[in-house]
Amino acid sequence: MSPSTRSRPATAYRTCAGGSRSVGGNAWRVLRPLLSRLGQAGLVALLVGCIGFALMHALPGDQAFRLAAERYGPDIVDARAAAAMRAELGLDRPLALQLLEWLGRVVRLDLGRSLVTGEPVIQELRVQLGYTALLAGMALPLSALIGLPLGIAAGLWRGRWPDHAVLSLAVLLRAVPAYALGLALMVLLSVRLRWLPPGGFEGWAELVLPSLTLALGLAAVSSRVARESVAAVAASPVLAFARWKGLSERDAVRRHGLRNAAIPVLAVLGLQLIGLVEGILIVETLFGWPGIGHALVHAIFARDVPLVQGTALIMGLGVVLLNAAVDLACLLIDPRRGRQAA
Amino acid sequence: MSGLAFGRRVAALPCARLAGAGLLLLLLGFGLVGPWLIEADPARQDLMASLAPPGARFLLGADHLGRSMLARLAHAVRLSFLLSGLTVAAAGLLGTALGLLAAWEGGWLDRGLSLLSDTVLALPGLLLVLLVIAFAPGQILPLAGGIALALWVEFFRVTRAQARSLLARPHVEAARLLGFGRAYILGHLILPELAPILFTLAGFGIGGVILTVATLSFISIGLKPPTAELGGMTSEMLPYLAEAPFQALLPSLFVALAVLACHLLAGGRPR
Amino acid sequence: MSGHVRLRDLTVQAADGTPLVAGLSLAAGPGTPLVLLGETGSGKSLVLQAIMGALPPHLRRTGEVVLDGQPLPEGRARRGLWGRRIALLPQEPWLALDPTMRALAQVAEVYRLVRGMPAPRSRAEAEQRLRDLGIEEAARLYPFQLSGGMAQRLALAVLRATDAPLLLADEPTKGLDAARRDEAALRLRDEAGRGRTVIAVTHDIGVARILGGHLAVMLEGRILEQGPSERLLRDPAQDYTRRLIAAEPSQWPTQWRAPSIAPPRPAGEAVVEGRRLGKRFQDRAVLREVDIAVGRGEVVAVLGPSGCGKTTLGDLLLGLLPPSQGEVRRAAGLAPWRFQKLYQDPPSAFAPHQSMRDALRHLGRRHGLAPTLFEGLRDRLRLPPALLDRRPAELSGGELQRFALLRALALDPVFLFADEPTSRLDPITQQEVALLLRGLVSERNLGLLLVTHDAMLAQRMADRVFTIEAARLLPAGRAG
Amino acid sequence: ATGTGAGAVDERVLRIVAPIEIGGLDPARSGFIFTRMGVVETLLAADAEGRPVPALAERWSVDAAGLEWRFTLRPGLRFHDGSAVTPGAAVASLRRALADATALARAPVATLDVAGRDVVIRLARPFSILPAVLANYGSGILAPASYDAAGHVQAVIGTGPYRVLSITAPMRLEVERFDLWWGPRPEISRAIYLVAGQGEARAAMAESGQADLVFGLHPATMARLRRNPALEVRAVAIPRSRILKLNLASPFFDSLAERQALDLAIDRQGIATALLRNPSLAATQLLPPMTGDWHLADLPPAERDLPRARALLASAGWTPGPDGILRDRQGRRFRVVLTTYSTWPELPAIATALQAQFREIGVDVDVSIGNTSDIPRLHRDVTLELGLMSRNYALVPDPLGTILTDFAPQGSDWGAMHWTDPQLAAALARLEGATAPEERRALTQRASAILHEQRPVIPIAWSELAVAIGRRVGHVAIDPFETSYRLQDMRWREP
Ligand SMILES: Nc1ncnc2c1ncn2[C@@H]1O[C@H](COP(=O)(O)OP(=O)(O)OP(=O)(O)O)[C@@H](O)[C@H]1O
Ligand SMILES: Nc1ncnc2c1ncn2[C@@H]1O[C@H](COP(=O)(O)OP(=O)(O)OP(=O)(O)O)[C@@H](O)[C@H]1O
Ligand SMILES: [Mg+2]
Ligand SMILES: [Mg+2]
Repeated sequence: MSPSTRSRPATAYRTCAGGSRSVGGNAWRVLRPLLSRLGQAGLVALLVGCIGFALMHALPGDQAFRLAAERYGPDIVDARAAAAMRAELGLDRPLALQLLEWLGRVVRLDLGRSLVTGEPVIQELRVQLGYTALLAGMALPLSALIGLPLGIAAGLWRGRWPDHAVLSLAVLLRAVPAYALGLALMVLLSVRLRWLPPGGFEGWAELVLPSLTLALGLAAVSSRVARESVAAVAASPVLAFARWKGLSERDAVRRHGLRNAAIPVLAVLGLQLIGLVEGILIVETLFGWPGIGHALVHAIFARDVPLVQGTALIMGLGVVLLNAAVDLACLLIDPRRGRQAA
Repeated sequence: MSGLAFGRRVAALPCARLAGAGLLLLLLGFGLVGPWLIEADPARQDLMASLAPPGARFLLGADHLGRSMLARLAHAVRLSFLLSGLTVAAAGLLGTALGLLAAWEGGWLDRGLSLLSDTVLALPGLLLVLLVIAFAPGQILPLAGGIALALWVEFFRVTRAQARSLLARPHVEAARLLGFGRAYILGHLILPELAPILFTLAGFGIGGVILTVATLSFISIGLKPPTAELGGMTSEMLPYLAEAPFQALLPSLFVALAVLACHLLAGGRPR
Repeated sequence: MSGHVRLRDLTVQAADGTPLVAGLSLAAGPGTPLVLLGETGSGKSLVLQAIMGALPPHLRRTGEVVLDGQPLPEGRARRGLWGRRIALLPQEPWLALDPTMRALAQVAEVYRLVRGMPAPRSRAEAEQRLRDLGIEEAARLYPFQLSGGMAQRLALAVLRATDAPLLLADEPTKGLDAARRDEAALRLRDEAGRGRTVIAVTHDIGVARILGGHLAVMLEGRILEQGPSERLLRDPAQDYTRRLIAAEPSQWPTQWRAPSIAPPRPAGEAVVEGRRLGKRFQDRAVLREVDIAVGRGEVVAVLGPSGCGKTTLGDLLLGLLPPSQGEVRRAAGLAPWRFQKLYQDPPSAFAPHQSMRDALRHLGRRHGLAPTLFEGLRDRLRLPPALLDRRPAELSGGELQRFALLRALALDPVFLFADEPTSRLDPITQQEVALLLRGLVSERNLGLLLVTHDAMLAQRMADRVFTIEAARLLPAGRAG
Repeated sequence: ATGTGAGAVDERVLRIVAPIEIGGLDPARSGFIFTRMGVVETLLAADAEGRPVPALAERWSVDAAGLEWRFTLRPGLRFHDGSAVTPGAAVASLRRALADATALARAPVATLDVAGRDVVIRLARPFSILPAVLANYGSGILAPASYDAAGHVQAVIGTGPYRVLSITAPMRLEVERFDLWWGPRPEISRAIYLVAGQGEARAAMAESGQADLVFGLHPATMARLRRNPALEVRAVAIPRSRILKLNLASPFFDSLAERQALDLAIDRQGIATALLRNPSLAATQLLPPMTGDWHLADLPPAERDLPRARALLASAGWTPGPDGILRDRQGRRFRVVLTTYSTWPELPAIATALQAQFREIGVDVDVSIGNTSDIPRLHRDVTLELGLMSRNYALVPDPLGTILTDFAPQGSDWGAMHWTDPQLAAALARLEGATAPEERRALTQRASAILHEQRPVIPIAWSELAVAIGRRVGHVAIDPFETSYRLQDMRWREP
């Protein structure tokens, strides 16, 4: 009996014989946190937008110069171009006024226009976030497909060669920066084997390399987390009892191991998804993918405040909703959660 | 995250931990003693010896500017460990402390801190790093500070979630009844339970910070030249991967060793 | 495939070489259940785990386990027998049940995956098993929604679902009230009657009686005596066995004090008092309008079926739960730590990574207590010093319960809420602990709130006895 | 020879990969992409030597005073939306260019008018390089329908041989042949411009055969690509130089001796060999040989000479301190900040090399890698000490356009700082109006000589544009002025 599992919360077996929860209660159990999350999402998004604004203005360097450099390119930018930018965009107006303006527009669901390209921020985000979502949406399942089976294998055969092999692989993948990994894949799969195009975004084939690059980095972490939690569950009395029942190792793991192991994995994966942004930046730059990570870096460098604010706002919403989704998933897997939350 | 109650690992072979500790010591030794032993100046260039292969003059070869890789690596290991150690320590302490506070106090403080952490998560990490770096561009402390500012959230969230379920456990209730105070409960009952997962996070963190610096150098926000630092070297040497794969991969190898060492060390826990 | 099992010279040693089970030889066959009775910590659970081949990895086993004439294979090979030829009911079912799976599915999967029945039939069979044990309403519940007794029965249902000829059951009736306990024991006897071999560990002489068959009494890792149950219980050869039987609550000397038809209030000054207490969880009222007071130097017992709110009442009085209505008052001028609790589930009340020595040392330091105080209490509770360096997972349930008591008593409590304090103890220890508690009540003028399933125990120990019925606290006499 | 029979649709798509992103639709901003891809045209274009040639305007003339310029549009020109190209539309586009930060905005334009089929530009003073300025992408002509009510460019409707199929800024532009174009029908029917910011990624795209043309190869990958039989690698000299900008008002660089000492401390051969992989790129002077008259033919190569450098510094009052760093008489250390940026990936490496080389003569350099705009900003704030930059001298395909601004008497963001030379000012002023080739040549050489002697900026290395060309495509001509990829002239090769 592992010390970890011996003591469950005192509430663990406290229900009266008749104390079953109604179905309506179940729906509420799911709905209520969702609703409060929604409110929280709005708050975080606004806060992030405002902080983004403040940070952008706190950064040293002249906004007009930065904008001009991004807009006109390095060969043209000069004090004249900067002065023109300043006048055109009204960058001299009081900051409070600029922020208030932004807030006023946000209420009307208008995120303003990019100071660099002049396109509406919403439109830029729609394209770029869309591409990034595509990338992340492909990378995550891919990483789960790679990382989880490896982690599970390592956890089940802990201390033996699959464990060591997976650890080495994970460490290797975690020690190489995303761009080096991407390049290696590019050289191997595109240049040597000619299986996949190395860049661009014409079709699904182009999606494979960048998402694989991302996925491998993610899989490194998720395989470790999966390994730890599978190892813990494998040693828990729950799995022991499942074996004693006569379930085959496969059935025991499938029916009792995975779900229990999934709870911490999910929680960590949710966190990881958020941290994905950094990897996305690199991968997008490397593979010429027109996504938000890349655009955001440019926007920050160029002091394109509305674009940064808009991105931060959308990402704020995204983070909270993502947290909510992870919570919901945990809730569905782990029935104890609903009771604790209530 | 009561499921993470399972998250405490089963015992691994103690020899793995020994190996991890040994490896870490070796690396630290290289970083601490290396710069003294190796007389070569890590900034000294010989453009005619650009990318010289390993040999008598350059034991580990030369980089694109004809600088000794050995000398640079020794300095880089020291600096990178300092940087990532500093960053992870700062982020870990702050995140853990705030996580414990939020879990203990609950209520408004908890909600406020959670809101803050969500906000930081949602803010582009780069923005924070840039902001702090702006105070002293190219220097190590602000860089560490900037990364820590984004990194603490991870520790906070894990600590808070874990501590919350731990605090709800009967043995904590029992400890309170027995008259133990907050310091004892957090220090003796909660932290030891959290330690393995925090160490795992820190292990990832050490490597992660170096990678972050590499990423930052990739977009030209790094330590100023000619500083030798593993992350910066990794991205600096990238264009020469095909020509001089050995020198180009060396910094990554050191990062890999560091990450491996941390994992081996954090991975096993004595029973 | 008949399930004849024989142990020859079974020995289990701790990592440091301490023998935990020493040279045990036993045999059991179909039809006659084998019951292991004995002191807590005498190695009963370890014997079952050894037969199963499921000892903790750092314990060493020697000796032979023979099933149907063939030595049981070692290690992985034994996997194939689990659920098919041997099945084990673990001592802590609520830790063993999958927290993320509904009760019915946990039983049905045995039929489906082990016995290969189609899904609808598996479900039907599983429902039948739950009905057999009177927990059909729990089919759709998750383990955390079950009370201790229900979890116990669910695990029992799983055990019965396997068609293994050899059933090992570790305290199958713990946490059940008298009627349920007898019923569960009867079911187990029926299994033996159907030609299975049943080996059961119990502390309850009553259960041993119902199971009948063969009885082995264990003490300190050895078999003290064994023989047909009926004979052994009627006419034990060993003094220890005799004492064990005599220590059953029903056999206790009639009274230490005459139980009155409970007056609502204590005779003396109340140390804790709840007035018009009510407690609701979500939309359900668990307690309503409860008036209770525990005086110095008296024992108040609360009885009631599992899940009726006994633990909740105690927690309210201790301030561990906020009341929904009413108020709790404590006698003035007392340090908060002089109000103590003994937990129903002792393993959960200790920090899993702390050895007992550390736990006690820290407590002593916190309150400036002398080590001799602990030593005295340890002797009184018969806890050998060797146990001090173990962590909770390495102690038997009874040993832990006594450490919990030691810890509480060291703080010189004025009020103690003892939640099923004796359900994990063998009768002798049970009696000793009861006597000790009773003694302390008068010696230190302690107020004791005793929660139990065991009406007999309550009758023997308490000054006033109450039951909880329909969320109200009623004097036991009137509750009938 | 066309790859397919008449009438059959050619499915082949030409892929061009380059590092520069598409910043938006406005020709003043990302116009270079649209002119390079043959979407947007200008009134005049430039040939391989940078001389003006007809484009939308079939001919042009200037009055004797050099003030009134007339450009006659070709007949029957069509925009991509089918509408006719009128002089009015051209003037409207030029007016917008005039109002934005374009090259045209720097020309002394007084009025812009329409006269029949002509566009008439009146100048305030003679400006001989107006045709070159009009060939700059910022002066591209867009259809009136390109603009929305607020004046934002909402679609790029040009006149060129290719029209836009789709744009996914900042990474991709797809064009297809425009059948109503005035020139001969191009063979390539579709082309894609794809951005890959990372040099190694671009190389991989060339090697994998995904790209037909890859621009901006990293020097380190060129040797490898050259060995690849499926690729042709061409390096074309371009009018771009990596230079050090000095604040001549600062005590460190106010004397010529100091500037010469720095110059002598630079190991240009080493930099060009190790970092640029082409020793001939070591700069002997500001402008490279391909700029014609701007290049001084018989200058000796710049040799590194540390003893002389030290001697010069000593003569300027700098003596080495105990730490090897120079100090002047007031005891001030010779420590300067070198500001550069990473838009060109070689700049930080060159800066690091310079840092080590200057250290050898006792100059302590602190390298600060920032944004492109830092140099003009620090110039304005007068806090710049040293700036390492890459300067394009042919944005307007005549270097004079850039030299005029960079070395104007009051100094300039990308040129001299706190430096004026009356002789240079006079030469440049005369060049602005001069039209006779002999006179222009003499003045140009004179200006270059002054820049070389006075070193208001120190040249480090010239540049080349390295292109990898895939097997499928032929008739590729690389324009050193980068005004156009000349897609319309390319041909598919028979497989
Ligand atoms: N934290 C809680 N949240 C919701 N319901 C609870 C909680 N704690 C207890 N309950 C409910 O209160 C009822 C009484 O629980 P309690 O633990 O007091 O029962 P008990 O009488 O001690 O039962 P047992 O004999 O099984 O220990 C249970 O039916 C349970 O459903
Ligand atoms: N994992 C372990 N490591 C070391 N000692 C152990 C371990 N598990 C049990 N023990 C010790 O072995 C002895 C026998 O334990 P066991 O659990 O078999 O007792 P038991 O007879 O079942 O007692 P109870 O009736 O209290 O459950 C106890 O003294 C206990 O402390
Ligand atoms: Mg036991
Ligand atoms: Mg209870």
